[in-house]
Amino acid sequence: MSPVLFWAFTLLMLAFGASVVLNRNPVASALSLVGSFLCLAALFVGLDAFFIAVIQVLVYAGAVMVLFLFIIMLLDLKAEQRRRFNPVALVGGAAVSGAFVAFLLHVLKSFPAGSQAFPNLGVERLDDVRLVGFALFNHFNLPFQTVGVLVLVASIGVVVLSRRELK
Amino acid sequence: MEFLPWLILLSPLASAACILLFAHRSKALSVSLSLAAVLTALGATLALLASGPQTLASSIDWIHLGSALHLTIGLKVDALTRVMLLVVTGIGALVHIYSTVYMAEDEGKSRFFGSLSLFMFSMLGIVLADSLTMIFIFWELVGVSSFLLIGHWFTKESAAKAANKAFLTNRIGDFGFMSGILLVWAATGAVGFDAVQQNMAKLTANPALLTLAALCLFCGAVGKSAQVPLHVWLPDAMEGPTPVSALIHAATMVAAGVYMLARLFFLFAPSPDALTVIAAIGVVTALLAALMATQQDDIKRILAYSTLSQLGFMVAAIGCQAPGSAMFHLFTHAFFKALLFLGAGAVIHGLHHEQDIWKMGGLRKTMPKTFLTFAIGTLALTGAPFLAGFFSKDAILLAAYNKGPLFFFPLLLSAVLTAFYMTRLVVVAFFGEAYHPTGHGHPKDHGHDGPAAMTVPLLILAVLSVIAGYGFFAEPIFGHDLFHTAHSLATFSASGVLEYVDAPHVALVPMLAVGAFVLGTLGAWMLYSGKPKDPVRIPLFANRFYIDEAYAALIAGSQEMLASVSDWLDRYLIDGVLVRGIAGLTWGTGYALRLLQLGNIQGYAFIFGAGVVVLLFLLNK
Amino acid sequence: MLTTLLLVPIVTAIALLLGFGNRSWAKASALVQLALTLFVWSGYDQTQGGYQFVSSTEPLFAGLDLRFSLGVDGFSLLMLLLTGLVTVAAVWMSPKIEKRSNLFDGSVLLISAGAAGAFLAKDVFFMYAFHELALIPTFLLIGYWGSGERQNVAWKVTIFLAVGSIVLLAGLVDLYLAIPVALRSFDLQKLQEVAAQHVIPATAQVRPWLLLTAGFGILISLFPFHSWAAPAYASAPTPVAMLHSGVLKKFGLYGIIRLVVPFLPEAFKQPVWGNCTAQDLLLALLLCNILYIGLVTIAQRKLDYVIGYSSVMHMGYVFLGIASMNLIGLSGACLLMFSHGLSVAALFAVSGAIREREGSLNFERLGGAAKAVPYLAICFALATFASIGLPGFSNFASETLVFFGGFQTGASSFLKTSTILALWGVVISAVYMLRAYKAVFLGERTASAAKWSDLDGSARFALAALPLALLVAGFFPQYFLGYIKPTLEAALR
Amino acid sequence: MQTLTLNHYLLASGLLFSLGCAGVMLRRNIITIFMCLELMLNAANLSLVAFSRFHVGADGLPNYNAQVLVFFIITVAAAEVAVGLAVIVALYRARQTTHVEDLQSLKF
Repeated sequence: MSPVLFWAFTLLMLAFGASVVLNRNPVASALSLVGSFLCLAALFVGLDAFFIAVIQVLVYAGAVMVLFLFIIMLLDLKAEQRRRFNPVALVGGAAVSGAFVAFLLHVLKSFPAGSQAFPNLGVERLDDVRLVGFALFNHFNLPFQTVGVLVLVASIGVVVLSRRELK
Repeated sequence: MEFLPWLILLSPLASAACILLFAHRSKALSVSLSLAAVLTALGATLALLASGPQTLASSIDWIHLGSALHLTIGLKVDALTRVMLLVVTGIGALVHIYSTVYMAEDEGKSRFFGSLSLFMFSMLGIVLADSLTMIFIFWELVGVSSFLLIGHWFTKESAAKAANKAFLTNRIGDFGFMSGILLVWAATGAVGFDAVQQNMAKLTANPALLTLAALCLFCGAVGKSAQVPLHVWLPDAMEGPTPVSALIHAATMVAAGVYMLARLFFLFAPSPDALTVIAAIGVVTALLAALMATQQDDIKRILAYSTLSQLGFMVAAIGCQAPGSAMFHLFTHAFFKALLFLGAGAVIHGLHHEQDIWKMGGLRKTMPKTFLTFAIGTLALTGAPFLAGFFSKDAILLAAYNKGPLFFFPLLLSAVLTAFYMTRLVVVAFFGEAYHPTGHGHPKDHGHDGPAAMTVPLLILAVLSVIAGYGFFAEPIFGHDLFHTAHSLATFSASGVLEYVDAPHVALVPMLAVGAFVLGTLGAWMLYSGKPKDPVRIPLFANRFYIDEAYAALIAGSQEMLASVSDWLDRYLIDGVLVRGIAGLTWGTGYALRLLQLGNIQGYAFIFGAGVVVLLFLLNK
Repeated sequence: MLTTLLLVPIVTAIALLLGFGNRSWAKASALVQLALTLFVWSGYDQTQGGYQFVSSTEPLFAGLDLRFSLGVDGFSLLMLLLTGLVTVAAVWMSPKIEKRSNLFDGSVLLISAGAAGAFLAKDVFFMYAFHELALIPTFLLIGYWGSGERQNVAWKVTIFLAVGSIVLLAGLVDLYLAIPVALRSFDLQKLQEVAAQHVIPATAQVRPWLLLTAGFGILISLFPFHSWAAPAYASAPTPVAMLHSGVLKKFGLYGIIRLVVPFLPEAFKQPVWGNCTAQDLLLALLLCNILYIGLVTIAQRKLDYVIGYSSVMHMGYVFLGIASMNLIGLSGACLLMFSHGLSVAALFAVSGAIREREGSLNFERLGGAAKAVPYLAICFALATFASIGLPGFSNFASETLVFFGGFQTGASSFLKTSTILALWGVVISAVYMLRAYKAVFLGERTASAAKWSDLDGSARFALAALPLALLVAGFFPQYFLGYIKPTLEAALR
Repeated sequence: MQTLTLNHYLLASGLLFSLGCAGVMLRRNIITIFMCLELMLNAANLSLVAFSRFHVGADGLPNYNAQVLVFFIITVAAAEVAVGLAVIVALYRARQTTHVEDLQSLKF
């Protein structure tokens, strides 16, 4: 994947991320989130992780964001009116994320492996889905089953939580 | 013959136990039980005396812990024990007979006779004891029985308080006694009298320890025989019924201290300064008590102080290295003092519990028998020539004269005072006209002699107090050597053996004694005959030198203050600081940590983030 | 035989807790326990000494010589006799309970079973476990049926004793680890042999000594840790006060004599702080116990507080006996544990009875009770004279032994002076006990005292058994010392 | 534009993560916070995939363990969103607000 594409998608992703954070209107931020997911999927494709890219688009952009939008519609949220913001939280939050970024740069500078280019693959056509499936159902079969159970539990939880008490 | 001492000791115990366990419901049974016990004891003593002067000894194990400690309950009968046995059982029997009448209508009668038997048991235990620990055991038992007997009418607040005071003062004396025993045992490794006497060398090697141990043991005697520092309990002990005062606070119990000093004289003899301390305390007690007695109005209190003073004489005699004369004086004093007390009891019984001498008067006519015996007792006590008191007091004055003027003259002065206050009592109570409460009109029915059971003991005691001083009577009981020692000084020779050397006979001393008697009697006669009211008031003596108040303020007050300070300390310092402090600490930390629950989600997120950052920073450093 | 002795109270307690039966069950179980104890007492062969009637299971955990084994030797037999006597008196003297009286009796029996178990156990683990069993019902009983501000007293007692048990556990573990691996065992008999070989070097003995003394000290209300004792006994219902002050407190001393004395004898000489040796520290603490708490007792104005503080004060004497570390002192300490248990139990029984009749125990409202309740007055008088060390009672015999122990040749000068100071404590105890006796029983009778009913029926014999036992032990201490001697000689080897 | 290295992707993922983190800490609407949370999760996925592609095994294939982990993350994220939103709905129905500062009931 050419560096130009990488930078384009990365900047686009960060822009969408920033708009999620800064946007007043929840629907707008939800949609910009979708945008950032799609750019991310593109990056995955750049990294030859096609199955994950598709899953990303399918699950995240498709299911999760839909759920978000559905909830936003259900709760009929208006754009937030300006509340007095308390400066301490602002400074605190900015400081912590700034610290993360500074730390990240510091680490990357001294990370030897980071500066090597990606080794190219031994095989030119990568049937990615079969390989992921193979790894998933052989080495990670137990975690796979537990995740299945987790999802079941989550759905039951959701049903219980959102049941309206029968007055 | 071996069983006799055990019989003497155990019969009163048996009667006390029976009364306590099941006889206390029927009064007659308990009276007869305790009377039988004391009579068997008297019989056994007489049998023992008749059997001649050999010493008996037998003991059973009490605590036996290998070689380290061997405490026994053992009985030892020698000349000294014989004297005391006669005194204790003799007077005990007379008092028992006397109190059958005196306590006739008292509802706590069975309890009274129970504690009387208990007292007899413990007193006989002291007399027969053969080791320091055994004498200590019965020392405390005597303390308890005097507590029970003084506090017999416990519903009276003053009686209960007096009983407590008596027990506690004795207890302070016992504290000294026990420390003395521990010191002696630590040094000599033995507790029996003979065993200690054998390894006296270990004690005499270290004179400072010897003096300390001797003075500690003397502490016990001070407590029990009510010498100066610890004398405050005896006058208050008069709260008890009169037979009790006669038996315990005149003849036997208070004499236990003197008997113990005489028994342990081999311990005191080698340390001269212990003896001087003992003599000094004896003299001070004698003088002080005599002074106090001159101003008392209650008949029993006068006799109580007179007992104190006579005890001072005996302790002074011991201090002047004349244990024999101390025992001789104890022997005679027991009889006439018991007589005086019982006489006083008869007077009180006759006048329906009237104890103030100024409210008596002219009893000579209404109570002839009591007056006669009382007069004999007074003469014997004040040292009238040819009566018992004269001989024994003369021996003590001789020993004191030998010791030094500082001891002789105070004793002589107290002899004068003794004559003075006793004659004052007799004159005011028995002579003059009958007391008119309103000054005119018919005097209330003025006393009558008690029934036979009261007057017979008085007569017997009167006879005894006349003849007790003479050799023909004392010798068979004393055994020749003891009577001889009654008039001699004991010195502790270098070879560690006690010798009795005849005190240098100075003709001056008996004459001075007679002079003292005459001076005191005439002085009191002139001053008091025919006076309705006490002509001379000396508040200092009347209030007993304010010693009681000083003690109350000093000891009781400081103890209360100390107690409340420590209670405050315990409640606020230890309980407050230590316990509440730690509890408070935990509560405080809990409170501080609670502040972490900010409530808003951002706060939590921030804390997570900050935590991660700090962690990263620390890990990466 | 011993398992039945242990099971009887436990089974009855559980039955009662579940609601079956009534107080007569509790009385029956107490009597059976006492009868069995007397049977074992007579069956015990005194000359042979050592552990008899031993019964034990296989080691419960691999690698640890830890078994559920019961066994009894002279010393624990004496303590069992004490437990039996006090339990009988406690059950008979417990007040009428309206609501849930089964729960009350069941918990009382549990306390007694815990104490009996602690003395029966031949295994350190179960000795400790049974003691803990006895502590749990105490909280319930004081909290629910106590008097005065019982809730926070119940909390205070439980926290104090829990902390004490924890410190004690730390000490036990420390001691267990100090023993070389090959010789390690939980069995008391084996431990006795191991201790005789003095396996722990002197310097290494100081820490376990401090921990164990602190742990046991808290359970026994040694000086700095004493503030839980008096309020607990004062506001506890009668049987709990009797069992706790009379029997459970002796577990701490039993533990010290079983573990600290044989294993850590040199620790007493080791310097603990500057040049003050451990013995000096212990002596200083117990002197505070005797003199300081003695003074505090004088200041008390309520009967149950006086008795509570006096039981704290008498612990000083037992510690003095232990601190002297010789046969005389120790046998004095053991006998004093037995006699103090009985005398303090009798005192609490009478004070509980008076509280049941009068409602309050402070001296202003009482007076002249001897006329109204003569039997109680006699029992209280006997117990009072026993506790102030009157000859004829075994308290005096044991205190004499303790004082002689303190003065044995070779005793350090501080030990001698502290013995003399402790001797002064006898005077202090006479002061406050007689003051209490006078305030409650002598003097004019208060109006309310007139309508009291005296003790009657079988309770008379249950209560009278305590002073009677004191008298028997007082007249014939040698018989009881014979039981204790082999244990102590083994401990001092 | 030099050739792509691992650092690039890690940088992108780091930035996205801190962006999400800032969002969580700054915004006061629960839904938005929730979205930023998803952002942070995706940043993690990115770095995982980058590493999976970076570690090429002997057989020339990327190391698929990381990708399987990403797969699990996505499933868990999905379950989490579902339950989270249910909670938010219940919360809204109870308090009629999604504003974080109104929900202070756990305050000390």
